[in-house]
Amino acid sequence: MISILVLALPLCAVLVALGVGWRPWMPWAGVAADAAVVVAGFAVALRDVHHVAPTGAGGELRIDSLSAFMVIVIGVVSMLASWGSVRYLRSEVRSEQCTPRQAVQYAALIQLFVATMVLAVLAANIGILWVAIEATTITTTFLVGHRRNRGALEASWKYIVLCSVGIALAFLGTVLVYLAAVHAGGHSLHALEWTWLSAHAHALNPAVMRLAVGLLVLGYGTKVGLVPMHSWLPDAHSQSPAPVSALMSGVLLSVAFYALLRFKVIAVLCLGESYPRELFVAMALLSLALASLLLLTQRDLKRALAYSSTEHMGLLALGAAAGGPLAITGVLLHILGHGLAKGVLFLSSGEVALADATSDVDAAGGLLERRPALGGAVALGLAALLGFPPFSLFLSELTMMRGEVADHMAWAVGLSLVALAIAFAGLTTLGRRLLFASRPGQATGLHTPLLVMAPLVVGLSLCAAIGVFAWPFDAIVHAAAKLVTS
Amino acid sequence: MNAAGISVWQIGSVAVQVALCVVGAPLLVGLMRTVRCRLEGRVGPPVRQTWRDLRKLLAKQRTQPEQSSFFFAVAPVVLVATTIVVIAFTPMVTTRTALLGGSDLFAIVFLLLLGSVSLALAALDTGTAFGGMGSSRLMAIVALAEPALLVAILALAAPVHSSSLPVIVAGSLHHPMWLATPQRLLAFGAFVIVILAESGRLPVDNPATHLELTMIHEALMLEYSGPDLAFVVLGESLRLTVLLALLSNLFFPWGIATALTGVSFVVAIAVLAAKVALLAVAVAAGEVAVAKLRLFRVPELLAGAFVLSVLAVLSALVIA
Amino acid sequence: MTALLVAVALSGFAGAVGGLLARARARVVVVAFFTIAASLAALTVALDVLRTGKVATLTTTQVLPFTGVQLRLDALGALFVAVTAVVATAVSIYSVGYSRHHPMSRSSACAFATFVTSMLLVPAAWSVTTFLFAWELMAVASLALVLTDYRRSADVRSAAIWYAVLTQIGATTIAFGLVVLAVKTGGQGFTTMALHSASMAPWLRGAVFLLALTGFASKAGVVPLHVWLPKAHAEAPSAVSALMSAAMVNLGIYGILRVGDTLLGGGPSWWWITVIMLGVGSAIYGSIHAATSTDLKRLLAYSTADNIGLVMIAIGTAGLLSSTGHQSFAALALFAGMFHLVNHAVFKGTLFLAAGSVQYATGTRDLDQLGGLFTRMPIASTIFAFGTVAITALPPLCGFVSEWLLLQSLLHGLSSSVSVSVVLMPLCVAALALTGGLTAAAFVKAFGVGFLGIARSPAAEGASEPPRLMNVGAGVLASLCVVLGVAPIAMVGLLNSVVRTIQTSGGSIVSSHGEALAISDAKGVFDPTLIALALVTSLLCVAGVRRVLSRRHAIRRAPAWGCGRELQTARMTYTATSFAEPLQRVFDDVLQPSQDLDVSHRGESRYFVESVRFGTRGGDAFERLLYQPVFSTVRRLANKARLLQNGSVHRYLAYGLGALVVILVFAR
Amino acid sequence: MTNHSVAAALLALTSGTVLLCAALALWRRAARGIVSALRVQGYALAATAAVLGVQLHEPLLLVTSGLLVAVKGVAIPMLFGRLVRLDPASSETDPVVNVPASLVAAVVLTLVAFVATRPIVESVRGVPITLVPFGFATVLIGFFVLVARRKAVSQMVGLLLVDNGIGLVALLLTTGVPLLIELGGTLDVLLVVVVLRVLVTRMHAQLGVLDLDSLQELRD
Repeated sequence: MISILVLALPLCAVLVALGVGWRPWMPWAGVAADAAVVVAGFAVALRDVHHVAPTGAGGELRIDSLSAFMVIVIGVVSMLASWGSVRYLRSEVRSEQCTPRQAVQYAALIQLFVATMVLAVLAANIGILWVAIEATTITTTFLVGHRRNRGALEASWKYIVLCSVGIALAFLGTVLVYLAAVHAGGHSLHALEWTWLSAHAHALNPAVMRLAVGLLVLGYGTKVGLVPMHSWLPDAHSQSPAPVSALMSGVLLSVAFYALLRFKVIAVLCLGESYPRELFVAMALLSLALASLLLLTQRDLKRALAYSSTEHMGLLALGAAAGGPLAITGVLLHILGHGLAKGVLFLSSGEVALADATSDVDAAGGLLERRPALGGAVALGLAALLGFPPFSLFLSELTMMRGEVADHMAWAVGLSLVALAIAFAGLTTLGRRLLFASRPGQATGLHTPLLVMAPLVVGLSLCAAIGVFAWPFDAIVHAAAKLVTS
Repeated sequence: MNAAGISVWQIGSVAVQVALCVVGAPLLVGLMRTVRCRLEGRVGPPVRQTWRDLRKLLAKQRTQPEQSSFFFAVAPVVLVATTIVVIAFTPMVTTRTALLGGSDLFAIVFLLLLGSVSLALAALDTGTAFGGMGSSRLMAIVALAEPALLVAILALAAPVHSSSLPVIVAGSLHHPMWLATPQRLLAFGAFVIVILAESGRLPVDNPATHLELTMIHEALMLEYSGPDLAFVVLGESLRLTVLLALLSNLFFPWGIATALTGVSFVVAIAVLAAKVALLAVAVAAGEVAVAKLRLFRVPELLAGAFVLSVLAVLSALVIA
Repeated sequence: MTALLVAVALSGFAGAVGGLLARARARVVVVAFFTIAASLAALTVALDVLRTGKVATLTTTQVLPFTGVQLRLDALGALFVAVTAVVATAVSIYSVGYSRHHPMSRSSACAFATFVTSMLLVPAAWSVTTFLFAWELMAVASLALVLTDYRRSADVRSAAIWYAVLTQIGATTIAFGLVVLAVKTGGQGFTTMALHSASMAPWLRGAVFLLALTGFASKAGVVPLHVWLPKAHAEAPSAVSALMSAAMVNLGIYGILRVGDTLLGGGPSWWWITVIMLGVGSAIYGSIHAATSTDLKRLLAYSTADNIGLVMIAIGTAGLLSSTGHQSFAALALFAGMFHLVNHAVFKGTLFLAAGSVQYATGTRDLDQLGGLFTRMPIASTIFAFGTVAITALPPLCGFVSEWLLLQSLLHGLSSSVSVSVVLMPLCVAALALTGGLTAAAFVKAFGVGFLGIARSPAAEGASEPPRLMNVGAGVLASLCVVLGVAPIAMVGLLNSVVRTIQTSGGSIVSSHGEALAISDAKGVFDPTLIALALVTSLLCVAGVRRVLSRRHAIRRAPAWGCGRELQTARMTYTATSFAEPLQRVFDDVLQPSQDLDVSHRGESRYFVESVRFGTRGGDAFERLLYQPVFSTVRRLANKARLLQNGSVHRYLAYGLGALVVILVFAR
Repeated sequence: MTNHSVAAALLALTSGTVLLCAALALWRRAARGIVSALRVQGYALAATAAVLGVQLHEPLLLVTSGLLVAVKGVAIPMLFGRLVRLDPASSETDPVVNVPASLVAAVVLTLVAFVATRPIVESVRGVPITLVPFGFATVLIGFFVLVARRKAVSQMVGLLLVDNGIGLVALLLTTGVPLLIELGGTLDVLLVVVVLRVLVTRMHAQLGVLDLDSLQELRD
């Protein structure tokens, strides 16, 4: 029941948007719906902590503690993004950058997008999961292209083509899994269920599964933004409206990563530790290396944030490659922390872009002087992203590192640290240009509206609170991690 | 070694040392000047001329450059006072000195450095180009002489596991054979160079020069006159004296009193005076034979001293 | 004691929150109040631990998910906590005065309290996560503080980047090392790690040590990882530089001791030879740069590298001697190192705060622009003078005592008949001596050129005494220079308990003998109190004599002699640049300055010169020869990588097709 | 000739047609020709489903077959038709990889597909399974069309070739995934094509060309 409820919440917001048309208060419906998603996610997660069996709805939807955790992640980041959308839509409509009709379309699509992501994590079966992830591509393409200019067009083309191909490969992988499942005695939809697959993983044909896992990792890896199929990411993130970038980077990548996490468990059960690990490590290290190098010379704020997402996804993949309880705990916490930090940064970048009509850091330089509050938020966001305490990314990165070393991956950790150092240098240089280098004659000390600051402050506070206080995520994450620990 | 065991003789020896040096130091400088003059074929002033000069200077009015501060005035006092403390701490007459807690070779080096530093600061305080020049050159030489000096001390201290002066001297007395060992000879060489550099003698600096571009010590004290100059001159001569006394007791310790008796004290004082005078004459004679080095060649000389002292340490360890 | 530890954390973070929320005028007072409260609480705990030897612990699982917080303050940590607490107290007082004309911003206020608190917690952290949490908090807070004056110049920003990158690389290697250690020993609590580390493979232990050493050395500013230090210390506000130089860099040393000795339980000689060599390099390189710098705070920063190098020599010697079985000599070296560390904190804190007063009064820290300050701001100058005497290791202040102890430990190391020490100890003594001499030159320059003589600029001309609280803050530390120098026996008990946590069998090799220091196994005692007493007596006597002899006339003020020229101007005096010239010439090969001589002639003539400009720029050779090539290589690689992202969707798809083919063919 | 072998021959024929159409799409330059290849491929796929349905007496497969005809044979080519009319002269005059080289690449990719599917074919025996390499080869060639062709329409076709290849694999290996998934998947593909069409229309409106080279502004 609850899973249908969770799914229905954002859909209600879609209906509101379509029903009432453009009103300045209309986007708040989305915020409310997403907040409700968070509450529902918490309810399930805390219930699961106390060992109540997972529930399903008609066999196709199923909510266990990992799904609940992902629902929380989706809910929290979507809430921030919707909150940011309120301001975004108002200013776009006021400045006639978009028509009210487009605004309604945007509001509806964004909640539809949330709904598809929720569907992906609630899917009990890998087919539904695939459909849901493909649906996220379709809903977001229009969001990416919302601005309807040349850049938006180019970005959405690349986005949809690359992601569709990737997702198609994932479908091929899914087909192969189904083949293996059918030969292992499964039939029809039942054979595609997570629970069934995990339970019968030993019986699956290894030759088929090897190929399937490779295709799945490459396919869903596209959506995660892992090298070599990452190229859509910087373009899409830099061209879409800031709240959409926040959502895509903050949760869409993680939702796709969630699929990888689940498949990895089955792959390890069927094929043993080494093959899936090699795949994950290879893609992780490639992502880390390329993203960190590209970060170093990056002058566009949103592209930089996009590459930083690739880098963080690389970190997650490395953690997933290890697969031990510690590493997975770290991975899950990192998903949440990264979503929050990236959400905050993308929302701020939108505000920078609104004011300066650019996301080129040199053009937008001197933020800390010009707009102290916004600059402060960006500085803290960057600190969070770079893994400084008290933000939770510090703890999650450390935990992942501990897990990886414990799972005999110290060499990979060493390599990843080199990349991290380069990425650090890149982001700090970028931060320096953005925050400090002001030009003479610019107005300083401008006020930033509360509506803009509120989601940023909430996001940063949450990110810090999660990193400092044990309750409630200690228990929730542990319970969730147990499900995908090999 | 605690306070209760200190005898009158020990306290007396400190007093005698200080008095002897204060009275004798200007004479020693006079002696060196006379020796140089004679060797150069001149008559030269009498030995007691230095004291006469000092008396004359002390009677004059004190003057101070307009821009200078408290440091200019205090530096001569610090110079003399630190050197007197060094004299008091150095076991010249007896190895059983009363001020054992300060009678440490390293401590003495730092005390002497305090004097140099105060003079260098005073020179900068005058606000003239000469002051700065002298100060800069002095500190450059000090900076380079330090390593040679401390490593040479290490060579002497290593065999007795202590840098305490009485212990080193007593060690040499108990083991006369040490005196002829290579490490001693090498350390002696290093010491001599460093002492010449520290006390501003040839070939590092010419105490008799008045050519601005070459001077070091003279540039430092250019602004001093009257009683202050007297104190600086006295301080410089005290430094030379104590350094020579140190040299003589470290390398030729014979005659120093090891027992607390009157006879040995008298003998020790006489022998000390003779040794120091002899060393002074040797230095003066040597100065006639060498020319002053270019300032930028001085580091090479000091580097040579450093090499000597390192070799001294190495041979000390190899032999031990 | 646990309650007090809680109080430290709560009060400190309350200060951070208070700084964030308080109104502009009250901000600094709120922050100072809370940091001083935290510091005093920490000092109480630390002194109690040092005196009684009983550890203070605090464990909770409510804070920090997955692991919880584990604090345990033993004597080693307590020493560092105590040092930090004292310095932080003085700096807080100073900051209140400083903020009279430079109000503290919200973020600085928050960062200040966070910085102090995290520094107080780092030495108490007793698990990997807790430690790294505090460590990184310290890094980020100090980074924010370095950026306080970011509006002033681009140098501040670039300094911050250097600091951020190097400190982060350091933190990363520390984290990696500690994590490997934790995993291999099966627990992330320090107790478990210490218990099981002996069973690890030697190469792994070595790797862990090297990783940790790299990280901690970069925090401590050890050459060649020091590049951030002269930049950050120079550009940060002086109060922050004081905190960083007097408290934060110490924690690098703490880390080396904690990991090397407690967690890994000591190691083979080569570990410690590495430490010694780093120390020697750092000491010499730092002192050469200090002797030739003309920027007052850069000079102080390089001298930090120098002094930390000396401490590294000491702890390296301790480790080396301990690994070869000379526990008591090792204990002496450790004692000396820790004493020097405490002294360095005190006098470098003094110097940075006094330098801050100068900058406050004149707006510059370029020695060539200063001069004549002693008559204009006597109290601040006197404070700097105390620092100068202390750092130059002149009696009777504190530097002298620790320098003596360092020399003693090397002397004993020399006689320990370990073959490697035959080569190393003379080298160390030479380094110690050379740095001693160069430090003297550096600080004669700093004080003589900066504070004495003629004012060289209008700014120096118009200088006046800073607010009283600034002098009070700096004065607290200056008076400690005297106390530690005159009565070092006060430290003997405390330092011995630190030494005992590491050299368990070494015992207390340094003991107090009356008011003198005595070293067991060695003849003779050393009595700084006696030396101080003798100096003061002698000074008074000589001054008295001069007074008696020259009382007939008043002192006459006259113009200085200027080769016959009447007018003395500031342009004629020696500047810091010219003062350092002889040494610069000697150390040309190390400094590698770039010089340019620019002569323009008058008219047609070759003989009449219109003007001559001579400039030398002395960058850091390591920056140019080590860092820049690495950076440019990475940058070149990054530019190559950009070609991969050329915007063509076909190319992007080709990457995918390639990957698909690879997976199909190789992953079968 | 048994029923079985007839079915096997028919399956080989239809799957071969699917692969052949992919190669044709690579070979032809004119947009219209490429779209026709796609249409034929859609029918061939539907035929494969139908043959399998008859052979295995699986009515659901016949439903699938109908669905495939409707979507891949009729709806999608229709959607393309409008696009082709937008730019009647649209033709791959200057592909990224020229046609002869593309055909060589297609051969190589087909080999890769055969190599890659060896383990599956060997470990899971059965008649339709042996035809799986055709599917894989179609996927790879489709992918190659995406890489090698400059026109927006060609790239859309490439995407659909990949999809059809996967459809073929699904049919041959498992006699079709569960209908719900099939429906979802087909709907998704349809939506993707719709979305792409909207984008192409926008591209035409904004840039006046349908050449993907004009989309190279976002880069590092």
